[in-house]
Amino acid sequence: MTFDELKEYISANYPDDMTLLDTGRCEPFYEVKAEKLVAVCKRLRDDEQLKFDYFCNLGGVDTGERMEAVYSLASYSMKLRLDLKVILPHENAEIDSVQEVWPAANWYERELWELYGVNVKNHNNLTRFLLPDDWDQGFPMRKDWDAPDFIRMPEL
Amino acid sequence: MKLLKDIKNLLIGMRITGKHLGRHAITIQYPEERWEMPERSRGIVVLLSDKETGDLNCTGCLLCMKACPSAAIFIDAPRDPETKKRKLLTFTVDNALCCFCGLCEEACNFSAIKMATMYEFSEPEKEGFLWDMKKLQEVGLDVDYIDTRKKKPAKKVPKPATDSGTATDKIVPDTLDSDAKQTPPAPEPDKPKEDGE
Amino acid sequence: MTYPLPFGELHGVFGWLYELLESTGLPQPWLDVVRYAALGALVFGVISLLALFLVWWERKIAAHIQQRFGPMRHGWHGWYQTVADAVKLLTKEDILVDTRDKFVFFWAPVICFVAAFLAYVTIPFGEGLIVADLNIGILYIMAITTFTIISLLMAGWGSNNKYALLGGIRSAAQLISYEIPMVASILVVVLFVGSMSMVDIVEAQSGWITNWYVFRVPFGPIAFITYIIAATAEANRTPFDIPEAEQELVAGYNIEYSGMKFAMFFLAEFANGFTVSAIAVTLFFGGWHGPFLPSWVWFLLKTLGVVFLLMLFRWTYPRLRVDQLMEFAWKFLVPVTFANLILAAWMKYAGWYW
Amino acid sequence: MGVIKKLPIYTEKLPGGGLILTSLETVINQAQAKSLWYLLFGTACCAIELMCTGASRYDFDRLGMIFRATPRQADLIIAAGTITKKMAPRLRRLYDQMAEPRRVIAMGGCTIKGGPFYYDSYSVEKGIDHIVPVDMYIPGCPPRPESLLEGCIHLQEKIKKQKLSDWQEK
Amino acid sequence: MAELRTEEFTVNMGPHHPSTHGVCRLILTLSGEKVIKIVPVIGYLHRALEKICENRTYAQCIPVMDRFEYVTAMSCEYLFSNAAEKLAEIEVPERAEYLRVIMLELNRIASHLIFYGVTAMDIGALTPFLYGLREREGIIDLFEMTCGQRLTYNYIRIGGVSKDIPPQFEPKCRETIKTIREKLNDYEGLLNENPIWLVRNKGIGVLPADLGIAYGVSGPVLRASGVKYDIRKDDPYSIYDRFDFEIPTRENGDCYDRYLLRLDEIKQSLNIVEQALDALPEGDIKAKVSPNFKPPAGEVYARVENSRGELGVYIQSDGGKKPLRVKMRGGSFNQLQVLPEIGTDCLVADLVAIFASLDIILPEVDR
Amino acid sequence: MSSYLAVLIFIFAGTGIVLFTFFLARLLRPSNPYPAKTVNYECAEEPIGDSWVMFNPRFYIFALIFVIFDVEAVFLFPWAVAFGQLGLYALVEMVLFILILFFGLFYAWKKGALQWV
Repeated sequence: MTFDELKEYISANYPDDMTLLDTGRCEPFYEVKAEKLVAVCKRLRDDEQLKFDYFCNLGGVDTGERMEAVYSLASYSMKLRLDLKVILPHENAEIDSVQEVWPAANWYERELWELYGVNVKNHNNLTRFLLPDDWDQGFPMRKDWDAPDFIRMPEL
Repeated sequence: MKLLKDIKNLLIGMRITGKHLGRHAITIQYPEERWEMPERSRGIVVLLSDKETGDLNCTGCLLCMKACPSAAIFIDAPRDPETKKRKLLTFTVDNALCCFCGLCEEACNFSAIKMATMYEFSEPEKEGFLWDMKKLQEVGLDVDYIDTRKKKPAKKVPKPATDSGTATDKIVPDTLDSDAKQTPPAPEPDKPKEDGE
Repeated sequence: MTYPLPFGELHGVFGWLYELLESTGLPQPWLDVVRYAALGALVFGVISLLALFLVWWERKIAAHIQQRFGPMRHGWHGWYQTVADAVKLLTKEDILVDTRDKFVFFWAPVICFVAAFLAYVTIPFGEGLIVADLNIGILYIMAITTFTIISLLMAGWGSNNKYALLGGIRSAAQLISYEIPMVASILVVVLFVGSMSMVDIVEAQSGWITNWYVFRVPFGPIAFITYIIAATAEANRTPFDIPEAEQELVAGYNIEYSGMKFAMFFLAEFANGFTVSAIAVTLFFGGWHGPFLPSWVWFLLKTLGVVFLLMLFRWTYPRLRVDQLMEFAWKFLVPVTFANLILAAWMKYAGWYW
Repeated sequence: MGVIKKLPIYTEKLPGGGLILTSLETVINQAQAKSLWYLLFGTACCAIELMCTGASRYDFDRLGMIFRATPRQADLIIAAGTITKKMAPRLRRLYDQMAEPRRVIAMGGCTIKGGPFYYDSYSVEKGIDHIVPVDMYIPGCPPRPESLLEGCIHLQEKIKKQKLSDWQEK
Repeated sequence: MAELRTEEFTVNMGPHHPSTHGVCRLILTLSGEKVIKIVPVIGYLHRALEKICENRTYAQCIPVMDRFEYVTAMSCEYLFSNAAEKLAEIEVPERAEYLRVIMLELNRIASHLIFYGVTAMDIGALTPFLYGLREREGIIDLFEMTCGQRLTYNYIRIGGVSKDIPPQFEPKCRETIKTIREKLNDYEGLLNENPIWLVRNKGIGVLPADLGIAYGVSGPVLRASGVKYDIRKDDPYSIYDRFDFEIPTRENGDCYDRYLLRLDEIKQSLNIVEQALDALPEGDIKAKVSPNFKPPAGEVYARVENSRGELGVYIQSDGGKKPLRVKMRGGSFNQLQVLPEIGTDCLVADLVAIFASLDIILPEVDR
Repeated sequence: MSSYLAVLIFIFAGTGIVLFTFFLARLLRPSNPYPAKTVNYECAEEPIGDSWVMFNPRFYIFALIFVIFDVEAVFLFPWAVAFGQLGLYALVEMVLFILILFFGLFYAWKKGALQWV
């Protein structure tokens, strides 16, 4: 299945759930509403034509105005690639956990919570793991984050 | 039968190690023998001097400073208000920050900075890694290089940033003050860096 | 005098000491006490020198197997490297862990070393070069080296460290398990000699090389192989070095020991390695017998040969897992060695051996 | 306890005490310099170069340096690689648990000052000299094995010069 | 005997432990020597690479990417360059692509040689460790000759590579390939059929294919479980579709299979390097990329197959000279996640073997 | 008994030498204990709990089996020494003895006592 076919298939089968973003130059990026995320993911995984059973990556993005969560998916058997994007508010962002769909998402979601402060609902173990245990300086990957001993690269 | 096979395989292992026992070591005995460094090898950063006049090749264009991914280079070269030419005042490289990527060398259009093949610079004091212009020049005196300046006339100097004179002030690394020196461990139960379990 | 010359061929070198002792006119028991104490000091010197040499040698062998040089910068090919190590260990701080069991923690290295040291009482270094020719010689060595188990267990327990405890318990289980096949292999030789005295065992192998027990086909080689396997385990060397498996238990039972206490474990380990090799030479390779050279030189050469074999094992093989190790001992070595023993007895009875 | 600490005071009173002291000093310094057992401690890139230094071509053992897995028996920490804020207390604990005399080599830019992670990193400790006293710094990212060997030889030279009266102060 | 009471106890394995390959901490609950529960604790090497990348220009990001996965730094450089090229739609010259493939595969071999050595050392054999590193030095020499560094190369750039190979590279490279082929016999002789190695590895730490898939495991670990998934074939990048090579797979998914698979991969990589050397065209080595490289706004997720599985990077650009967001993903992250699943109910010694065979390195996990 | 005197004296001499080296080291070594140093080493972390726990009983079973075999060894040594004079009777006797012991070993084996943990 080429990317064009994939796009056609998705627009035919998931018209309400996924919106194609034109940012993707190579692989398609789709926007998914936060409340529909788990359902869509489940469908994508179980879809006989797609079988997105491989959870590659989950990255949070802080653009300054909003939070994004980007899920990169692939399929072991069908050799497909797909990216989903969930757009969240900048403050008090909340997202559903997809670890029941892919257990691999567990640590990625912990990281999302820890570094960006996006609350992951229904997560079984939302504890610190990358930062020191006594970390109390907020969510360091946010663009507006600062701390006394944080030295920014000088603008040259 | 499996037993015999196992014994055979164990003996094969001993044969291999025994075979190596007779071979000559491949060790380079460092202080006496040295690995011949490849020409491209990236060691410490040095400033190159003109082969004839002995002056520094650097024109203070700040390109290397901008290219450095870890901001290890600090140059103070304010523009002369009359001639509009830059005058190199300080050129400092913090070898503790340098990540030996070679980007400064590539950015330089004047054969002025080079990563020489030298690598033996251990110091008992942390302050020793902040090398000023004099030291950099001194170390770079013997470094051989291909002078590419003659082909590239000086007009190819890219337009320097207008605010470079002021922006440079804040990149002086600020951890080199005296409190960096560590006091010996006191025989008391102080664990300042302890993290709560 | 009535007692045998304790220095054999070396009497010319050390004999004057005895004459000096006797000239003091002490009564006989006291003379013995002083004599054995002096011998003890001498044996300690020999052990220390041997251990220093063996450590250096092992490092060189390991290095050359791995195509490097090993210690090179301290003297000719780093010969005084291990001396420097020893002096350094002497000046290292001795850390006493708060939660340790004081008594056990202190005495473990002492017992470990003394057990290794005592075994040297009956090792025949050469013709007449034996401290005391006990009539139960080999049984005595087996009994004495068992003390090592206690000391390792004490070290593991006394440190109050989980890794050390695991190491201690592993070593206890391993050493006792391999004790049995070792004894059964030794019994084959004892059976043929009809005596447990080390000197008798060596004397029984005098003459031509075929008198060595390792060549008493069919059971001699089997006994030797099972012995060397068990001995490797007894000396805690790879592939049986699980008590101090670096990758699993960090350093095993000696994890909390530093300075001189650690040095004692280290010394005892190499002393034990030498002991098991010396026993192998005594039992299977004709002890000090050999042409041209003095007897003690032959003994040393042969022993170092066996030590070299142990080193080659160490630097070639991976490590077994602890349960596989136990299974190997109980389910393979014990039956094999006992079957070999019965076979040997039958052969001896029937006279069918070469 | 350290009777040796008071040894200079005693020996001064003895005839020829100075000679004894200096010869003892020489022996101890030589032994300590030539037998630096390093702790197997590597966190990042430099650890790979540390491994290479131990391997056949560069051969750490040549200098009499072998690795020990437990800090109790090590004389030297080669802090190979970035020390993060989460790791810093652990490094301190390892250092604390070493038997004196103990020494630290800071290998690579990260341990000297943060190296490439000095700017913009919220989790890197900017120099391990804030955590433990450092005896030798080796620049490089990562330093070549030769640099490390040179640093170790430099440290050995430094140890050979130490005075008995203060060597355990560290 | 089960009715006798046994107390379980908890022990820290790491962050300073010889066999955790860096600074991973496993909190183990043991009963005797049996592992009841594993809790991995990571973050001891979290260096905020992603944050640093956000504040560097694209060219400056590449040295930072080197430190992401230093054992196969070339892959990281390639990955980032590839992603940036995808963003800006840059065409890479033919020769540069060939050089990249040569470097990537050589680096894969170097990484697998480290695996070979370190795994052998974890199971107690010290000599193979030095043999593995000895052959690795040959590859490192090639890298040093080409780009001047031993570990953090900064060689592959956006639009090509930084320097052409020196003339003596090709003969030296062929010689190295020949040496490694020869020495592979030694490696196999030392361990492959060694009965101790077999009992330590066979049937230990079996990772079923479905469990691996659920946890997003990739690379050699997954292929040893029988899933034939290799990004070089299944989502081809660079010019891998031009080479003739096989994706080795194994069925059992135990430690031994993972070990064998990596040796097989070394052989395949040697073939690829040879083919690339034979077909190396003349020409440019770098496309024209301005020093102030500014890709148009957009986002991309690029991935390559490195020696530990899928190495991915997500870049979001807002059109400026610095990326808005760089998110890295390493194969070890998922493989460490699956460790508690396959590592429980074995002995401590097995856990060490499993950890080694998963070939986890911590910078990939912590970043 | 003079030779056994050697063993006794060696015990004292060995202990004495070790204690003497400890004493020598005490003179030479520095000593600077402080709480952070004397805490147990557990991979650079604070130790979790005490290590003196109820250990798995399996470890002790090995010791029990060992005792049986060690007692056997005690019988075997005199038997081996005297075997030359005793002849077939001793051989059969000892084969029976070993078989009985091995029966016990096989029982333990089947019972699973030789399983490590």
